[in-house]
Amino acid sequence: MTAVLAIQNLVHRFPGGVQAVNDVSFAIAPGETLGLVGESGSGKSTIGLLATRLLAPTQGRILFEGQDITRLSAATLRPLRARLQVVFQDPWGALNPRMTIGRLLEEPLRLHGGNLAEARLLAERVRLPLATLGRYPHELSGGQLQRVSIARAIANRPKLIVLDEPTSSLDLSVRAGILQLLEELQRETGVAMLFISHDLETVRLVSHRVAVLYLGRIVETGPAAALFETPGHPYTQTLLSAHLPPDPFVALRRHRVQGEIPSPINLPPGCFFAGRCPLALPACNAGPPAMQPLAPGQEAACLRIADRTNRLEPAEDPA
Amino acid sequence: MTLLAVQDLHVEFATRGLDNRLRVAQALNGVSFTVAAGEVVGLVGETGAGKSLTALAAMGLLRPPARIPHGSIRFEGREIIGLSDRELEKIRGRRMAMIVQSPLTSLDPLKRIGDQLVRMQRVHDTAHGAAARTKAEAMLAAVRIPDPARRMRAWPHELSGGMAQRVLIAMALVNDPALIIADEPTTGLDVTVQAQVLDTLRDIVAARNLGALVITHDLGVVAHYCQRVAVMFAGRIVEDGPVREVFSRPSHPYTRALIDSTPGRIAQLGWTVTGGTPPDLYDLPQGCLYRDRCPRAATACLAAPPRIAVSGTHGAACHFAGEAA
Amino acid sequence: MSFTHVLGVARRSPTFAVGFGAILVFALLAAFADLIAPLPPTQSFPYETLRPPGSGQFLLGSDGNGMDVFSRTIHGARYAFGIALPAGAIMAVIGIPLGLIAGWRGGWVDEVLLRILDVLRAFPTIILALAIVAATGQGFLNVILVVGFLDSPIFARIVRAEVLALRNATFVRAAVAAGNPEWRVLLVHILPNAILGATAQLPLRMAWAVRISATLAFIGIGVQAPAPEWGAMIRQGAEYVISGEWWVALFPGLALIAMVLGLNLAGDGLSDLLDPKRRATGK
Amino acid sequence: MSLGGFLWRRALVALPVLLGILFLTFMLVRIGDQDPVAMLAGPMADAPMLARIRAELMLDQPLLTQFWAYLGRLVQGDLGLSWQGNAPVTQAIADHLPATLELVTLAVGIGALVGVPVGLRAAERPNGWFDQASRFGSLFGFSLPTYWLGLMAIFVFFYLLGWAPAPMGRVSMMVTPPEVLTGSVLLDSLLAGNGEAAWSAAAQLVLPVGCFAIVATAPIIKHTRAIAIEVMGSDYIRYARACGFPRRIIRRIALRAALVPVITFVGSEFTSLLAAASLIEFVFAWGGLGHWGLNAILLGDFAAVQGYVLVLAIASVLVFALVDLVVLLLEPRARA
Repeated sequence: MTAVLAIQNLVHRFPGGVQAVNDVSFAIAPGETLGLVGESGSGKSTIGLLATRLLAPTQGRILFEGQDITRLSAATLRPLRARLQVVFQDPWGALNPRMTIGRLLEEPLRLHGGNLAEARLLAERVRLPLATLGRYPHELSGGQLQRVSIARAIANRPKLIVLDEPTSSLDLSVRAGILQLLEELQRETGVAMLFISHDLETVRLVSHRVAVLYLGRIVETGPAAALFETPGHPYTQTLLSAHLPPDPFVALRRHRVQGEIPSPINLPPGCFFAGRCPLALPACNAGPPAMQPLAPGQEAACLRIADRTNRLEPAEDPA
Repeated sequence: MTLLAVQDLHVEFATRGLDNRLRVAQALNGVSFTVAAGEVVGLVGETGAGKSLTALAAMGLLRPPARIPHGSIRFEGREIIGLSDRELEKIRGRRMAMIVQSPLTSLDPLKRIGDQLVRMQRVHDTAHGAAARTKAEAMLAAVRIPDPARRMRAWPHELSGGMAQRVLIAMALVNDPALIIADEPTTGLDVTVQAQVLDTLRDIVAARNLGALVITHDLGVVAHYCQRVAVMFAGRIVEDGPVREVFSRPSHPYTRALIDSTPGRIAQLGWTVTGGTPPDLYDLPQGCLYRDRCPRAATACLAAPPRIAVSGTHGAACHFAGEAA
Repeated sequence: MSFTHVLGVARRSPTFAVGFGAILVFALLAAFADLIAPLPPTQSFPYETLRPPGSGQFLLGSDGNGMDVFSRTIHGARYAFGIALPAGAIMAVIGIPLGLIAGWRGGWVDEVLLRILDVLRAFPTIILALAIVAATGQGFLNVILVVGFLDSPIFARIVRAEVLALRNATFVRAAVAAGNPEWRVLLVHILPNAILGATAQLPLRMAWAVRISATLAFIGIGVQAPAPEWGAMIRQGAEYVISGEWWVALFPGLALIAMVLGLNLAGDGLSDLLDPKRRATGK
Repeated sequence: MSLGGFLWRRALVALPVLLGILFLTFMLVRIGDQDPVAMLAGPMADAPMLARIRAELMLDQPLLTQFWAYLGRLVQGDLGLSWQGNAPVTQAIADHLPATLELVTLAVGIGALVGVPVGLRAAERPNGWFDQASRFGSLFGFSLPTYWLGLMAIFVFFYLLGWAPAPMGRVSMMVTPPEVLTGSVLLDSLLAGNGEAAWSAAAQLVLPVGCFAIVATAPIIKHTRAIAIEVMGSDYIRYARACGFPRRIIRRIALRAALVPVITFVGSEFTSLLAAASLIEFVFAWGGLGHWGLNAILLGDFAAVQGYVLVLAIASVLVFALVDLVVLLLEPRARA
């Protein structure tokens, strides 16, 4: 079966020399959710924009349902957009403040020849009170607004939805409702999802597979369970160990990796993490490390994996 | 020793709409808690629950149209409400210091880091000249800023977010305060940096026997860095107690919902929580404010619930708090 | 919109209320000038020149030609609106599309606009207006066109700034992602949101237009003397100031100030009313 | 960035703008219906004489050729001949510029000295009574036509009260003017120790400077207020409050932060007042550059108009460069 979305050797440079995306490849199968995890500057949002061709990449290829959309014009892309959808992080900013909710829901139907009457069904599908249809965005809560965005995204039965931090600006209890809705929609329609987030727990909950980004490069991919249980790349290990589980009875196991993410200008030739990595070898600075298999479906870009010396020693939680 | 004691604090905002009608938002509706020396208390809740407002009130930083119709805030035994600006200025930054959420924009952009730390001491008359510089540099070292001598001469715009947050911690500590109020201290930071900054803060608070009030929406921060927690909902504290007790035996349905909304719990228990909108602060209902969303709501909830003790140090404002969950 | 709303607006922005009121008064004066003015504005009483205010039929005195200053001042409002409305329309008609395209597309349109603005910044508009009107002829229509065209790039810059701010707004991105064609993104999503901030600037630009056309007339280019234009009337009155006949220049000046101030107050108040930050704090 | 590099880059940016302005003016004065040849030659001239003058002025050549020739002479410092008094334009500019600079510098100086503190004070309590009053005052000042204000001042202070001297020129005709050094009569008289002339020059300055300063103050108040309100609402001011800094220190922090944008604005104010000076000079028969330029425009004095506009443009370029230089010194972020 062809992948819904295939990204091949994608590179994106912003004017001014910031290399946001650095030779990234991945594919998403129908009905699958791929989680894309990274901290600031990892290029995860840029990948979201590139995947939906809201941005044109510097190099590489983007295939949507087998069709190369890397260089398609805006006009040629437009009919495809019915099936290639996106939901953004900021629900307050993602909806035109001068349109009513009803009109906002009708818009995707209008654009792709749908039946405008379906707007009500959409509202019901995302559990939006029908009374909100006549209101304006500023009259709704963040959770409701995000439901509107999701309803707009599913209006034309998409094959892929890119979700760029869809729950990051929502409160915890509201967040759960949105995640639940997304899971239901995927179960019902088999839509594939690219779930972009910095929140490890959420990604773990919703994703089938996960890719970890560091400074625009994928350092590790694998099935969600395996990647979270036995992370291979020292950066993934660091990231997971820095996470604070919301449970005081789970002991923290800290890897004391120092420093912060360097600026994505003038990146070194080798492994980007080598500068902070306690396990770095001289060879790490030679060139970009190749992906090494760890377990079925799991691989990481670290030289230390070859002889299985990639485990960071955990420092016990001092408290 | 109790440093900060907030008792039945109310805060309201009076505003006028385009229709010229006066509307009053009841933002805090009877908040009570204490912070003692040597303990880190977490104040947790969702947007609009009144966490930051509580911190501002404690610092004496509320400005019109916010006003305090009722309540008491005692710091080191002294009533804060009603103090003149001049008296408050002697407390703020000196005995009670704040760490804010946006470190990069909070530092004076036109002054070097070292000079800002020195100014902080000079204004509060704790140290001057060379002594202040020495102390400033020592503080930068204490918050684990590498090469503090060089950082003294850095401009704020040259710092990363994590570095700037450490500088803010140094600013807060440089006058040896008794209480630290940290308002979402790591919200803007990356996961790996957040952990480093929180570790630093906790170590210093412990080493100096300070009291700390940490305001956060992140249950992970509460779980691992606080000893006690107060959960806020719609301007009230609905549950408070030692962190481990509250997490193991949440006694207010809202606390339970919060904990059950974390992805880890969802993975274990499935989808148990449906979110809802918080009550309208302009038109608060009588009785329990969580009633509309509560799975256990009953007629009793039409009356405002008192704080019911679950254990000696743990209590919840729910009529059913005493019963087994 | 009810009476309480009107009161609310007035309370929130007294500046807007006062300014709007002043404009309204002038609009009425302009509309019913023939009814309100006791005498035709250009009727000359050769034996009754330079009469002080209150003498006979001249409520505010008469000028050097024996014309009624009061009637002429009232009729001046027609010239003020005669410049403000068409010049404002020209600014909007040229400035809005220009600003939209420059802000959205960038490219050469934006480059040209920016260079024009550079030139305007280094080349004071008043001198430019003077030079152009002096060179191209002095009719009122010409003044309107020159003022309108000269200010269009400035209005376009205001629209452009709003569009630039919106261009990367999430909802615009979402509109593209939803499959909106470009024209629809611009007209349905950007324009309605960009226009609001620009609207508040329109009265300010109109105030500028009224001022500059009066200045031109004062200098002696543009509207010429017997016409009841405030600037031209001040010019007439200028020579009498040192001989003590103050009223010829005073009253048209006051009218000019009131009109320009009204527009400025309205614009200033409007930008306050439309400022989302102020709205959010409810102050 | 080095100072030299900075100035070099400024010049590179300014050059096309200056060229554009020159070209625009050049075309503008030539599309008019005024015929300079007839004006120069006088009513007695016959056809061959007119033709000769036309050829001399290159007016029979295509416009672009004329412009090119003009640029060629410009590079050598020759701005052509003004036919108001048949003097070289460069000489006329040198004669008239100091009077205008004196007026504008004093007006902007007073405007800044009054406007900045008022704007800062207004921003301290937005919508308080002082803010409302100063806001109305500044909008009022915005709406005042300078020339009318000048006329009314003349009526009140010269005609009615007799306090001010006759509004004719920069020094009373009854006193011997000092030798020209700086071009400012006041400074020159003081330098020459000529008390009488200095007193007269100062008296002549009061009304035009006063009127001009009112007009200059208004926008400075408005912008300072807006800048200061933004600064006062900034995170670092809020943080300074949380640090327990007293008002005096918070005010100092805010002042420093507001300084850069305020200076930038005052700079732009200077350049626009340089042009607006022509009106006030007109009313007070000041005889400065503005007055001279205005006459040049009215008379269709090609070379003079071009020279006038060039001076204004160069002044604005210089002022903006100066402002940027000051910003560079004050603002650590700009130095990065």
